[in-house]
Amino acid sequence: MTARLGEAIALRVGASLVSLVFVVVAVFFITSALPGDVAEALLGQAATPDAIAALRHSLRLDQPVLLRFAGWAGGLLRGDFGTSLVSHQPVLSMVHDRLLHSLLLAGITTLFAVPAALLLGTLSAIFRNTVFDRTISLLTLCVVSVPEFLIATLAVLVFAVELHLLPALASISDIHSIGSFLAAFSMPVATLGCVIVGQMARMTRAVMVNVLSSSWVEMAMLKGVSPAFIILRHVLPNVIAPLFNVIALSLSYLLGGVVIVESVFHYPGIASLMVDSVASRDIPLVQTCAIIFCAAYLLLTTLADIVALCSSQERTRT
Amino acid sequence: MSLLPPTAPPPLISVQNLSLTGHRGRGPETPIVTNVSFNVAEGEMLALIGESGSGKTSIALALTGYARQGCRISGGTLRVAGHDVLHMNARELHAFRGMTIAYIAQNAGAAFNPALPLMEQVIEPALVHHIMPRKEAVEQAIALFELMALPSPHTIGARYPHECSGGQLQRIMAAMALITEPEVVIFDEPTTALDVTTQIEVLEAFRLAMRQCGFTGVYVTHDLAIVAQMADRAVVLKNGTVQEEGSTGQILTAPTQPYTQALVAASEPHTRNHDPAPASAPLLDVRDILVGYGGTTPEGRPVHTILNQVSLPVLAGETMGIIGESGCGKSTLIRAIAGIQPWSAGSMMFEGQPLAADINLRSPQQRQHLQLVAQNADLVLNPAMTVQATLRRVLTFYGEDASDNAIRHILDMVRLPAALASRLPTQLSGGQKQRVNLARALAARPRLVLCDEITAALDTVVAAAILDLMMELKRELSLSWLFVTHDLHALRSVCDHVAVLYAGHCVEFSTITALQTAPHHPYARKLEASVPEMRPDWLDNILRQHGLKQDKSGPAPASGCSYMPRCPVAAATCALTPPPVWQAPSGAFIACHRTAQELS
Amino acid sequence: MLNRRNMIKQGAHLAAASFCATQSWSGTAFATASNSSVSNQTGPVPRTGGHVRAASTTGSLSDTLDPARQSMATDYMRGNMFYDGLVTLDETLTPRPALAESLESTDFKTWHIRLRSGVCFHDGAPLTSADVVYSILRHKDPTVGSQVHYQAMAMRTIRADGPLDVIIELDTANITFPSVLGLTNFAIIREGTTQFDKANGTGPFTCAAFQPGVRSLALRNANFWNPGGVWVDSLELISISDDMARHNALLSGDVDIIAAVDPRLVALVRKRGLAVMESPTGTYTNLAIRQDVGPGRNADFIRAMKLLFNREQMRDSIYLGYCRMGNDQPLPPEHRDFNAHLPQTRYDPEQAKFLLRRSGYLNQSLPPLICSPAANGSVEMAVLLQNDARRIGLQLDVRRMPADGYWSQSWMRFPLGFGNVNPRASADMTFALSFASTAPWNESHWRNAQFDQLLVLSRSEPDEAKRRALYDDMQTLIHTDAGIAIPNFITSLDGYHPRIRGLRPRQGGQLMGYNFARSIWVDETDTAGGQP
Amino acid sequence: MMLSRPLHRLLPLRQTPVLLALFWLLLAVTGPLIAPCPPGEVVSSTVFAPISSTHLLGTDYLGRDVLSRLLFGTSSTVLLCAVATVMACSAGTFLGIMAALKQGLTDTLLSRFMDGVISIPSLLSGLVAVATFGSSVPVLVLAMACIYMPGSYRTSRMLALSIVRKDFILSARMRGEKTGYLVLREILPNMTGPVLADVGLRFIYAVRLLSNLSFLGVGLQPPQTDLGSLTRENLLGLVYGAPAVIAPALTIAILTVGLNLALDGKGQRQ
Repeated sequence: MTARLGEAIALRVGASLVSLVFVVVAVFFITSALPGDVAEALLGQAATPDAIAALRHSLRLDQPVLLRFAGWAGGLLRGDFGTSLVSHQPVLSMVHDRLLHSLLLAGITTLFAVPAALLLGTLSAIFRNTVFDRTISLLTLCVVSVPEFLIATLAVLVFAVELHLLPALASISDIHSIGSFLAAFSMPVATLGCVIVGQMARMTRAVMVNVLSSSWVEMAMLKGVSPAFIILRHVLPNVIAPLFNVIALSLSYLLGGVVIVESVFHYPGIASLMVDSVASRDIPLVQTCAIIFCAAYLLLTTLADIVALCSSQERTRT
Repeated sequence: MSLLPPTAPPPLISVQNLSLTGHRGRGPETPIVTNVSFNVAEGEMLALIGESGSGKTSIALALTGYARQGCRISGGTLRVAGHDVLHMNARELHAFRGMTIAYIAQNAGAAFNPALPLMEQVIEPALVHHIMPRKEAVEQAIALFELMALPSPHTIGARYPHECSGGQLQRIMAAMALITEPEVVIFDEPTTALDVTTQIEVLEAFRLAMRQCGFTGVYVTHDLAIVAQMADRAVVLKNGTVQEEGSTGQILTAPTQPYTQALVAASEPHTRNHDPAPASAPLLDVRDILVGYGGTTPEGRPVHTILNQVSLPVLAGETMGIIGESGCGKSTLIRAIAGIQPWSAGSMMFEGQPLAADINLRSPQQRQHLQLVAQNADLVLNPAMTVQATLRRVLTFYGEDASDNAIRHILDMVRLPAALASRLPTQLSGGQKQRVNLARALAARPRLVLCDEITAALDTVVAAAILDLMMELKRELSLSWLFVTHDLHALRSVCDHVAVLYAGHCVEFSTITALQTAPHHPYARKLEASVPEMRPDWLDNILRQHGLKQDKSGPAPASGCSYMPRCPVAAATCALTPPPVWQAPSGAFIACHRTAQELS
Repeated sequence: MLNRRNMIKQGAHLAAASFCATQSWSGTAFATASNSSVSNQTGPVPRTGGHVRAASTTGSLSDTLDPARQSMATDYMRGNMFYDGLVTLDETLTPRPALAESLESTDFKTWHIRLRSGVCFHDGAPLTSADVVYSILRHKDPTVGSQVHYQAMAMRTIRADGPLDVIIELDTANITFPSVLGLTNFAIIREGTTQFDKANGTGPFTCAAFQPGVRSLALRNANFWNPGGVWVDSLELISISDDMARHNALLSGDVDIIAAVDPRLVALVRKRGLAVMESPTGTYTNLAIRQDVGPGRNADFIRAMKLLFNREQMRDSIYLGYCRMGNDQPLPPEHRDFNAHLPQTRYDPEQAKFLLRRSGYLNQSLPPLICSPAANGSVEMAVLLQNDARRIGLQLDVRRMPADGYWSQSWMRFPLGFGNVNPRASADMTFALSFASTAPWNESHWRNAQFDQLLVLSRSEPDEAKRRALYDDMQTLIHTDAGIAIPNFITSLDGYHPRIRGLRPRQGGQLMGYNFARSIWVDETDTAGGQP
Repeated sequence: MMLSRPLHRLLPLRQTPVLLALFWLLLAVTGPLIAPCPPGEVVSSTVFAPISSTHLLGTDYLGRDVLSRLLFGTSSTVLLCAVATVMACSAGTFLGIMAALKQGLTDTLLSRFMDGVISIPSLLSGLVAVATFGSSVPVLVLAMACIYMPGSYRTSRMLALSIVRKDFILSARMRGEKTGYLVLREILPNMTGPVLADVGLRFIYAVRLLSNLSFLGVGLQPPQTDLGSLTRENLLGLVYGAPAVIAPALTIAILTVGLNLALDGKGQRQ
């Protein structure tokens, strides 16, 4: 049984690696196909044809695409992600801090958003088709549909500009205490929370409704088990796998999809690094970022699938 | 309404003018149960008899103060063991449920939490009501497991639900209900989903528990034979109203209401197959089919076999029956014939032509002439397609006339009114769905129809009507049927030939007439004996005959007879060599080491 | 037309005069120039100390500490904190000595530079001529990717002539050469520097932290050579590209200074007790109509397009009045070489329609109008122009391009496209880089021999009045002939907390020509929030 | 009878969602016609003007009429996003069901491919697509469709996996039905509810992506505009509480929330 599980997990991981390879190759050629290159981007308004040609040559951009891909992929296999064409620093060292910042923001958001979403979703499922459920549904939809830059800006206007309660920027360098940490992160986290809680709560509700209508939940009620206890003891172990999937999908958004929150709060995360690197056509950096996003997404969904595999392994009659 | 003698103690359960209402989807509120009243005296077992939709389960649940999502208790009074159930607050209800009243659900496989070990769930009622400490509860549970004659009572609690069989789960659920020593236990069709051979074990366990624990019970069922064994009194329900109430004996032997009479009549076994098929060439000839999974051994056989060299001829115009318990391979056989289950050895001939294993390799004609009617009409009918859309597609696909007239004709064939044509499956009753399911197969103008447990999910009366229909169609269309079932009554009433399947082996093959006379394979005999009868002393007799036995089970020998572990007449040779097939004087073919004399 | 003989004669005459001029430049203006911004100030005396946080607009990965590659406002500001040039440009863009003590030439072709002595880099090494030679020569290396490669290529040789003397020989005479050296990109770095993760300059601040696209932290350089040239202890510079977020940061007090206040928020910022500095600069967003392809080959079409610009409306709706009217030539009204006698081009749709009909383009499909958020205000201009064109029956398609890659991919490549030009160090540079026939960034691909000749003449004309006359003629030529429509000159608006003192407008660009770091000081006594 | 059935199938939505969709489509088509002013016309020297009788929703950051721009913006947002969403969801749903039906290699390859596409942040894909192929309405629609197809694929594959195991699929397969019929006629009608709910969510995402693309300068070409960019370009007006920023944001909310609630309701009824 465990051997079969191991095999299934290995298959799943292998499948994810296939996706990753696909993305690595696709991203390289797509970014190579982008009009313009780093030489033009660097010189900007000051570009003259001979200056561009010389710079291009010095950056080895005049080599054929396949040759460049071979060189880059070879480096990748050795664990070398290359050097930024703009700053001439190793890409990994540039990504390192930004990734940590992003993970921090994503982590804190998760810490608040996941319990909130699970709670909302579960409550909606318990009180399904009641006024409470409809209200939550309406509110979450509203929050999802309003553009996040509006939410973020409104929050800043109210809490930073009018009330002077919180700083308008979430500058990492200004954090020296727990207090300043909370102050700096509260608004970005709240904004991101708004974006993902709605979606997560809706999916949680769907999962919960499904489980709550199962006959063993009814049985537990008929045994005299209180609703809170039913949720905690009976329902939770059964919804871990689907909920993990819900969470995984939301989390992968938290890494790559938060450009706007990063820019509004001046938070140095990896999403803005990626947009920046696209703008400056810093291909090695773009590729590394893409690989990170892709790997994070695949890691999370694979993890979710493995959790599902393990728990379904436990359940299915074999 | 029973009038209690003035000296009688007050009833433990008193239901007065109970009404339940519910929504269907977002539709308007409609009554489910209206004005139901009955009493249950202490120590008494009351049967709630009714078909699906009669509201019997809703009433049973209402006794615990519970109504399902979308339903509510709209009126009446409910008193259970001194509690006014309808006026308890949430806290009181939690203390009441599982403590004063316990519930045993129909499908134990679904009623256990798949993610928790069984012991955790069994002792939960004792723990949440703070009756006893955990250690004591575990001991109590083990004692109950023993009472329920469960195998390895000390360790079975550590298993997860999927690691136990349905019969075991049903008994474990009874243990879970009894652990708090409740005053009232509700049995909601606890054996409906079980094989007859398992059912008898569960019934035995229940009977024993009733004697030992002395609770008051409500037994919900549609099976009159079970009512005869378990209940003292019975209430017959139809469409949420009480039809008749009386002692079990009176209800079963002298029903006064037409509905009850119809129920009793439908439960009586009788033959429907009045025109035995003439001897003819086989329409379908199954030869030595071997189906397995899990890769192949060096000898080229599957590691695990489901069907082991099964041979089966189906004659033109006859009804061939296959019987066996769940897991015996009867559905696999049907699927193999239908071309959706690959086989690793053996062959099939249909209409004189070889039949490919893969449906995609069969000729269109073969596909058309061989139709499958699966067990669950809910799954077979596309919920998004109306009846006529379903039928029209089949007709157009096979190039038949697909006019409204043709559809009306087919519906007429299965005795459905043409008005149903525009309905969706969800708007049909269970019997109607099964008829549409049949119609879908008939629309292809088949020669042979494979029926996989088509009456299993239906109420007795409805199932009887479907069987009648089958026989009428057989006569009208000179169809052949291959009828798979675990219901011996149904088998007897419609089949010309019968094959008894056990663990992938065909242990007996005989004509229906031969089935009435000895000798028989020991398993066939066990099947025969397990079918509940309407006699009230049937269960007692069986109990008296061989006492309460634990599940006899064990690994089947690698070579030799697969029934050996359970066989009451097994001998040493049975474990070593495969049983020979011999023909009994009655004409039946039997695969057993014992001789005809020994088995008679 | 001047003949060759006259030219030589005049040249000889001018050479002597210019020597005097140069002398006077290096002699008289010298003492007060270095801290002119402070000495001219009235009010409280500057004091040392304080931490200031400033937010600029643009910031990206391409942020660099390499002076050669700096191309964005944030880069310039940062460069000016850590580095010095040989020359600096004051509020009227007049060159003033910085690291150079004197800058002399007799023929305006060979320039002799004497360096200030006793100047040290942040790492303690003294400034020598070798550093200057290295700093300037590297701009000629194409692999460096210098923003002033073109200007550097005009320097034939750069060589040391002793430890503190450098001689630069130009290809051709250029009397405005000191202004060229005033460009931020020509900042002096330590000889041999190739890594720019830390800044090692001679500037008023040392670099304590630098993260591209995020922030930099500057600490006051205790050993700065100009004692009156820096006041605040530390200065953090961040870049917030989101407009609303930048304003909010100022309004909430997260930062003390922001660049580029939106005209729509000036009133609000002031209402909140914060200050907005209005700096008239020569920045403009223009429509360039290529004169070598498409409709731009027709002079009537160009004239019509210029007339189609509703300058007043653009002033009021895009800039809310925070701009000055442009007259299709590149010098703003406050420029010392501005030609005030040119008639102002005004919105005249009827005349435009007439010209368009005459040119035959009225009912023809025209190439799209290329604009981009990269060129400040160009999208709005394009939309307004499109609407006005629609009214006279001219169908104009607007094509907005992404900001990234606009300058390399789109600018100057389409028949009708918008550009955005920051103030150049001198009128000469403006003409030479954007309007001469050989100019690399001649947006309209305008070829005018007379203009080229005037440019050459002006470069060796030592007499200021005569040079101005030449410049006037050149502006007239651009105004009438070039395919450039310049509707407005944009007034830079910078917001700051009133406790920040020392900010004064400069023509060189936003935040004192990107050089605010040296002038600001913190007035801790000012808590009232009044106007400085 | 022959006619009424397919028509009913074609319009699986009943009452509210249909009416709502029709309302927005109608607005999308007639909006530009009933707009009081051209979208690029500066009508007032006051920017961010409040609500007044001459300009019902005030003026925007350039002094243009907000109501007119809103009508134009609604039109393009609804049409563009609707087309993109419909394209994404029809392709994604078809492929998803097909993968569930075919299993094996088809499923694996498709799923790996989709997983790869989905893992690239949508804004980046949009940027790259537009940067490579230029900004035009077809490119935008196609890019958005490609970006949201994998999500729809994932959802419908999951939904279809439970349906393909049902016996009615088996019997259709035994009959020898083609894939197209199985996907469109047998499976799809059984998941319209969840699929429609998914369409609603994806519509929200599309509206959002369009506005983000517009802001990054690769969206619709002026004078065309969309609701998201209207909100964004007038964001500064937020400090004045200008209707220029509130009106488009509200319109987005009403549009997307209404549509989703209606589609959800449909899903629950199923």
